[in-house]
Amino acid sequence: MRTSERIIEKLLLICAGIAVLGVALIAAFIFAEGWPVINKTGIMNFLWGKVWAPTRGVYGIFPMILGSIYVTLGALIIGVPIGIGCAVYLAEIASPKLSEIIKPGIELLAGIPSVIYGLYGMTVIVPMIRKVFNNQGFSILAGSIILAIMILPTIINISKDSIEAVPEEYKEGSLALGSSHWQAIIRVILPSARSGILSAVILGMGRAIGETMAVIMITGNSTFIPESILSTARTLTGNIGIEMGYANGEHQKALFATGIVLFVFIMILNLMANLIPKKVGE
Amino acid sequence: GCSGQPAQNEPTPEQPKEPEKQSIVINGSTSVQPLAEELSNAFKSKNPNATIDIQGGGSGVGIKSAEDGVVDIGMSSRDLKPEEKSLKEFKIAIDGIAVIVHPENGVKDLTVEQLRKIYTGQITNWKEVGGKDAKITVVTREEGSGTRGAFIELVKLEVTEGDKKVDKTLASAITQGSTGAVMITVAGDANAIGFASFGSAKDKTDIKLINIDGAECSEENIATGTYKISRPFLMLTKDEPTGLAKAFLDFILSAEGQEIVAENNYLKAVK
Amino acid sequence: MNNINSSRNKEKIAFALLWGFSVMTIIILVLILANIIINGISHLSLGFLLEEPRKMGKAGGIFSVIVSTFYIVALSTVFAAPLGVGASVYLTEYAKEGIMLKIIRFGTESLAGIPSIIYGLFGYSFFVVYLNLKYSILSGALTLTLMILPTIVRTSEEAIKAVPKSYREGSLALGATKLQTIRKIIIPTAMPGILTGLILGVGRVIGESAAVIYTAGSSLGIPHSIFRPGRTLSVHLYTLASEGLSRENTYATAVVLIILVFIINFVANRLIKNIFIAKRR
Amino acid sequence: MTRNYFDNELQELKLDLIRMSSIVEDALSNSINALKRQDTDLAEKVIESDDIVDKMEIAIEDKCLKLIALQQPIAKDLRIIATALKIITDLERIADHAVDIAKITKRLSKEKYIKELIDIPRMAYIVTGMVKDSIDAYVKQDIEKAKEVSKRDDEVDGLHAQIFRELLLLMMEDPKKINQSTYFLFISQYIERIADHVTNICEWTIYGVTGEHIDLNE
Amino acid sequence: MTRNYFDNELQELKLDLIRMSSIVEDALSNSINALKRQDTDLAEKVIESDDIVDKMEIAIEDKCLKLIALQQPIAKDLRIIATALKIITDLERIADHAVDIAKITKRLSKEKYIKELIDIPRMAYIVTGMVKDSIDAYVKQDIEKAKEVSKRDDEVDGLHAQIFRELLLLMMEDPKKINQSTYFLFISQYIERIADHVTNICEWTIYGVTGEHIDLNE
Amino acid sequence: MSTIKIKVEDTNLYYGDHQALKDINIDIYEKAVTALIGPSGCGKSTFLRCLNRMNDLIPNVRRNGKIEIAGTNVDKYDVILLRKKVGMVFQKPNPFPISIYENVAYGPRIHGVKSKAVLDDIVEKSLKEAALWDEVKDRLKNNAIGLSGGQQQRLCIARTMAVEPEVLLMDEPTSALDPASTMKIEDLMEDLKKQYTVIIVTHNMQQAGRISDYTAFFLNGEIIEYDKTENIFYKPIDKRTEDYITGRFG
Amino acid sequence: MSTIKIKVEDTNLYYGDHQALKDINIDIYEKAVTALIGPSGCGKSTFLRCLNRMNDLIPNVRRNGKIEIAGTNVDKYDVILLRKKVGMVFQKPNPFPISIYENVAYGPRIHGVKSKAVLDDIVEKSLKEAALWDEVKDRLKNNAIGLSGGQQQRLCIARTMAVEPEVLLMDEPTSALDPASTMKIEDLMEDLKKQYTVIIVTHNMQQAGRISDYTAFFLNGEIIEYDKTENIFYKPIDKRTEDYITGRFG
Ligand SMILES: Nc1ncnc2c1ncn2[C@@H]1O[C@H](COP(=O)(O)OP(=O)(O)OP(=O)(O)O)[C@@H](O)[C@H]1O
Ligand SMILES: Nc1ncnc2c1ncn2[C@@H]1O[C@H](COP(=O)(O)OP(=O)(O)OP(=O)(O)O)[C@@H](O)[C@H]1O
Ligand SMILES: [Mg+2]
Ligand SMILES: [Mg+2]
Ligand SMILES: O=P([O-])([O-])[O-]
Repeated sequence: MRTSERIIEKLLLICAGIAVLGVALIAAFIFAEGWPVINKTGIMNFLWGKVWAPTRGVYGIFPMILGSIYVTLGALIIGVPIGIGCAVYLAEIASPKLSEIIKPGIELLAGIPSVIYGLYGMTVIVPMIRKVFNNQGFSILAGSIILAIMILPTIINISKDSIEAVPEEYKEGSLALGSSHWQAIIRVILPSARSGILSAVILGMGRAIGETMAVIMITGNSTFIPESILSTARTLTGNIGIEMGYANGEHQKALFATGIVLFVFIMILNLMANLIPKKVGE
Repeated sequence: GCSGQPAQNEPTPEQPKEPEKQSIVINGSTSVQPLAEELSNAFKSKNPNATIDIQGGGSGVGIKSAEDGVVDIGMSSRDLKPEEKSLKEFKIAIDGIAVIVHPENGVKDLTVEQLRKIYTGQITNWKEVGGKDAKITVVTREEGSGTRGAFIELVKLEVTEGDKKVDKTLASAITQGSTGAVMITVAGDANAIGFASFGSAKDKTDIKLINIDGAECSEENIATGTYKISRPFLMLTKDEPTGLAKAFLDFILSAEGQEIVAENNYLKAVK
Repeated sequence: MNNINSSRNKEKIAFALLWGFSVMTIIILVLILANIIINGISHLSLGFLLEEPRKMGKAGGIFSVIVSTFYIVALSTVFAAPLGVGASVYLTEYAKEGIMLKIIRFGTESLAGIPSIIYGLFGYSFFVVYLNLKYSILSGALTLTLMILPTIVRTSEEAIKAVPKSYREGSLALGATKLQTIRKIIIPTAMPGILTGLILGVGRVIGESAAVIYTAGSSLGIPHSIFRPGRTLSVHLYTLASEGLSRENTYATAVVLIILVFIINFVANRLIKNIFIAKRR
Repeated sequence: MTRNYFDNELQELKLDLIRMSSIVEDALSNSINALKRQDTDLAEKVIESDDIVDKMEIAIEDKCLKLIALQQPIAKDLRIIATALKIITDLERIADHAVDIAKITKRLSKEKYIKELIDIPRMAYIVTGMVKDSIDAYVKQDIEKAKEVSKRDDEVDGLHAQIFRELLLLMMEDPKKINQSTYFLFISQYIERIADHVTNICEWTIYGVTGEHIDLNE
Repeated sequence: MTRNYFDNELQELKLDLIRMSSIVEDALSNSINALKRQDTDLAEKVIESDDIVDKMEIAIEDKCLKLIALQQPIAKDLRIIATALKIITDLERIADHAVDIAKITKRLSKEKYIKELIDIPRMAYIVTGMVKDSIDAYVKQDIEKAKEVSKRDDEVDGLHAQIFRELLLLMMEDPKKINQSTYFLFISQYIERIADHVTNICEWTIYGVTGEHIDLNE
Repeated sequence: MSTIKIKVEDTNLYYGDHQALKDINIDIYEKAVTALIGPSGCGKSTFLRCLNRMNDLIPNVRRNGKIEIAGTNVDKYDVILLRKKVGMVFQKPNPFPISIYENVAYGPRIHGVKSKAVLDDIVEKSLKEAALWDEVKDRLKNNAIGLSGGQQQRLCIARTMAVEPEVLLMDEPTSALDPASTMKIEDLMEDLKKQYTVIIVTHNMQQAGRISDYTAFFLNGEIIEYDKTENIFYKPIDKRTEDYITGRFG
Repeated sequence: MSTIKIKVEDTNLYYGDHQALKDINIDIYEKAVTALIGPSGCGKSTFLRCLNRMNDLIPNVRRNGKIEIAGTNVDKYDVILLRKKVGMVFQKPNPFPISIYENVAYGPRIHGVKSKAVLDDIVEKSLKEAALWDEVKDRLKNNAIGLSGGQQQRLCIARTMAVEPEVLLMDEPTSALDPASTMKIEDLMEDLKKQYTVIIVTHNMQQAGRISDYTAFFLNGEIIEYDKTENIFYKPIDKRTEDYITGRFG
């Protein structure tokens, strides 16, 4: 190989390396900043501690962990069936024309900045819940609804792609054996698209857990262990987002420590997504 | 206040290299920030060459940054603690902390004691304080906020337990990241109670200001101390201000500057 | 034939349900857009776009915010595009299967999954504090560069991978060098896909607030250099919304954001279509 | 290619050849027997059987060509079929010669033979065996046997020469015997020709197996 | 399929057949001329040319089979090749008969002929024309011509019968003429057989074009 | 071999404005292999898909004329029943990405067979019919995707057998396979025709020659010639048929 | 036809531990078509890719022995020069998604031809050689993807011609094409061999028979038999060759 080609290859390697470097740096800085607080508090106290009072040095993020889990689960429970249903409808049932109309809509849904979802949640969803349940409105439910909407495009698009990636032959094969279309969907198409749908759900979950601004605007951010889906709650991201502006010193480090937990959460999800087999079959 | 940026250190933009400093950076309390913006706009219209960057950060940040000298001026929305007293402090305004409820809320008066009980969860229903039978929605600011700091101090939500001061605020209280968010929350919830900078809250029609211990929340009562929950807005410098910083501070404290303070519903610090 | 009838009935019910879900999704979209646009469109004017904000954005327009947004978008694209495309070329064309490739791939995939707030934390502690770039357009752009890198790498990688192996072999078999092949065949063929990736990246930059607010700051002035802080549209919208400063300006800003997203989607779609048109012709 | 099917077809083809050759053999020995016994009925039968042989030739030929058209055989498969195509031509000629003999038989049926027929039947007997064995060699793809069979042609040629001389003498002795003698002369020549056809069959068989043309006459 | 190539090969094959047939025609007319003129050299030439014909037969056969193996023709393409395969067998037989005639010529070269040869050359002349025309019909795939050619066989048969009777008479008249007469008898029969082969060629030609077997003898 | 299983009369088919089948008339015989040949786009697949009404899936398809299978008009059948009766094997082997067993059991299951024992029997019988049993009997639980192309195609045939069809449609079933697998499938077809009516589309002239009893030559949506295969391949009547099969076409 | 263009001696090739070519010895003749046949995986493509060193692209490939093209060892060539000299056409037509003109001009351009006039000439000449000129001369600016499969393959041949190779390697060049296009390519090959040394891999026995002058039969990485095509197809010597070509294999 010629020298110029070699040099360029090395340059390209550096480009590629930056991604790794990025992750390493992110991990390093978040850990460097946050670890001392966890260390000082004790990892168990930090994770299971039920009181968050940073101004007097009490850092327990259990409520936020629960908050994240509740809000995310809620979003999945609402978003996954709708998302997958919509994906199935678009990929299998809708006429190409209809599909062609709906598709950009879903892309738009994906492109809308999270702040706008937050705005909408704050001005529409929260008051609605307040009215219906006669409570404060800010709640896990509100967060879940908005997050469900936010992860819909992720779930719809990836599921739809993986359903569409199921070879047409499977469907024809099933129909040719005398199955109904719905039988073909349930028994052949969805199982074949299973791994894609699963990664759609996991990616949606990642998006839900990671969302910050919209959540801050609608869940109420209280630092207690939520009692029901109508309770207010603070998520891990919310905890960082809402206090980062005012924190300093150890308080700020405690927020980085929250970041560590979030980071680990996300990494576990990433690993899970990676473990899902990519191809139909094996 | 604006949600603003994290505190610590000196997020100071690079200084132009001219000898006469035409640019200063201010950060700190987000409650003071809107007022500071107004003042700086007025100042800049008179001194077109001047650049003033105003960042949020919170009172704590303002105090620390000023101490570290990484900003030209720090802002605080609460009194300095004794250990912070080394700073040059300029009281530019006085702000009440208005306790706010939904306009339809029947309750008009609360005592500091009732307020304390509400915020610690001892009183949970409006009927206990003379209102209708409804659960109280408590709204507070986040930990670290100067407004919250002043409020818990004034309402005595802070109790000393052993050698520590413990903030007894209800953990289930809705926590909002800014004055505006608190107001929006209260405006939207008939059963909510919250607190916010008087200057920001005064003109709002979708919230109602509560009398504390019988005193109406007004400039007058705040000025006289009849209304008990108030705090100063401070501008802080490490050393004697010079150059543009001095010019700006002078402008603020001038009659013209103080007029702007008043226009913005804060009490003039300099009569 | 009971069997057939019952499966027919099940089918009908199921399809109705799925139809309902799809309609619901679209209704949601329409509701959100309608809510934002109805509330905001009347306050949108040329003046709003060209005036500087006053009173913390309570009054005035969003000119400085648009300028800051433009800076951040331009800068992060300028950083991320060569990096991302370069990385994807390396990954697809040079990297050999092995631990190295696995690590890099894990790196990009992880980057893609990390929530923006973590980028915010990192950007703050690394660019703002550690590299002492302070709150600045530059800090924000660098942080966002990292954040959109995986999007660009992935889409470019897909686009490059979609270039049939046969093109490479065809070119090499004619005696072209690897670099010639990449430059003359692979990149041009993958270009629409790469551009789509870039545009999606731009979309993310425009929509992002959590990562920007802690790195580029929220100063409302027009940034006169990339070393000065600035406030992007998203951050501005977040501030306006959560402060409840001005309902009108909040919604008007939201409409501007949505229109931007609209345009970006449109352009990306056109590019995607072009890929197919080129293939079909 | 559906080998099973094709292999079956090849087998079938060989059976057809055996069937055809056995009819030809019968025709040949019947023609000689008819000649010996002056049995016109038998001679008639031989003449009639020619029709069957002709039909069989066409049928086998069709089968071969259709096999080629449909199965597109190559290498040995093709050679086996090509060989069959050639062999049936020879078999058909042999049958024709049997008919020729039968026709002469009918013509001479009313006459008393000028001599007892000994050498001609002997020659015919040898040749009939050759026909059978040559087909056997083909079916078994047995080169050695094919070579052995073709060697017997020498004996036939010898007998033919002897008969020729004898008959010439007879004719010269007694002009009355000329008519019959010429016929016997023809018959002897027919049988000799049949042996030549058998040699051809043997050559084809060897060609089918090896792909080499060899001349077994030398 | 590379039609151009294949079509060229088919053309080539036809040319080969024409070449072979012209050699065969020459052999045939030479053999008769040699007979007439008692020209042993010419007869020798005819005998030698058989070798060429045999080789040509094998060569064409090989070409046909290789064409089948390599090009895998079907339908008419295949029939044309199959027909060629059959026709060369007939041509080769015709050449053999020419050799037979030449051999007799050599044997009789020292004798004075018992009669002037008129009918035999006439018959041979007709048959030579038939050979040429039959191949022409094949090459042109001309069914009508093939049918016409095969009709001339009747004339040949008639001549043969006439010659047969004449010679029998001759022999009976004079036993010394027996020897020569038998030979002339054989020659006449050979020529008659050649005409039969020509009829076969015509039948094949028709088969090649139509795919139908017809019997032109009836 | 002479019972007529499928009777197609005066059938025309249009994709929108484009007429893909023109006045098709053909009788297809029971227990025989009928090959459909013709240049690309001549309508072979379209014709095949008329027989089990797979064309119903395509919008804007119009068909007229009469198609009878076993004496009943296809349009009179419930389409699910029709497709059960008229099995189809596709060009690319398309086993479902589930176990071998489940692939074969799929059809019976959707048609309501629940009993494990019955299913076991069907699976074994079908796999045997498709000459695959011996190769897979020890790994019925393995995913079908793991099979080789040829095995997959035989699995698809077995899957079709499992619903006990009477007619078997095959659209270029070996075009995606290597020669050895092709041979196996062709051998299998010899057996299948003992029980089923088999219709196969093929581009491979040799294949049509080797395996079919009847051959129909399609051109531009018309049937140009339909006859016993040997006749088509040795003595076609129509010049176009001859040109096509000898490669002189186009 | 009897000049030796390519001489391969004692060549072995390993993919890691797997030996894909075993002791290959073969002389390939100039201006003739040599066909490589053999079952899947026997090493045909591997052998072909040795000749223009496309195997260099694959990691862990080891090769020994000597391969000479036009008298020079391939390892002594600059690989770029070698590939210029030894053109390759692939199984699936792979025109670049640029204009027809640019496709053909690509090779000359990368080898430094800049003049528009020269390029025009090369393009025209190459397209003519590939028997495509008449079909495309009016739409040289159109994207090559718009051509039919057969045209695309001829374009690829033209593209290869444009760099003036001496040897043309074709790895199953018609397996992705319909019969009519295949015919065109086969006809073209008749012409090409007048100028070039052509080596073609094919799975299609008939094709090998039809178009090649020499045939090499590969099995498990070895050359079992190499001879004139007519001999291989009519009188193969090795039983395995015969079994393979008659379909008795495996
Ligand atoms: N879904 C469709 N919509 C419109 N036209 C179609 C459709 N399917 C096929 N056609 C057209 O109908 C004609 C017949 O197509 P069909 O698929 O039956 O051909 P085929 O003979 O099977 O060809 P091939 O050998 O390429 O598979 C073609 O002209 C084709 O373009
Ligand atoms: N890149 C590779 N790495 C490892 N093994 C390989 C590689 N390429 C081919 N092989 C192996 O080398 C052997 C020969 O492969 P090759 O592709 O040359 O076969 P082929 O004869 O061209 O087969 P086909 O007809 O399927 O194209 C096979 O066993 C194959 O699995
Ligand atoms: Mg088709
Ligand atoms: Mg290969
Ligand atoms: O922003 P604060 O004034 O609450 O510190």
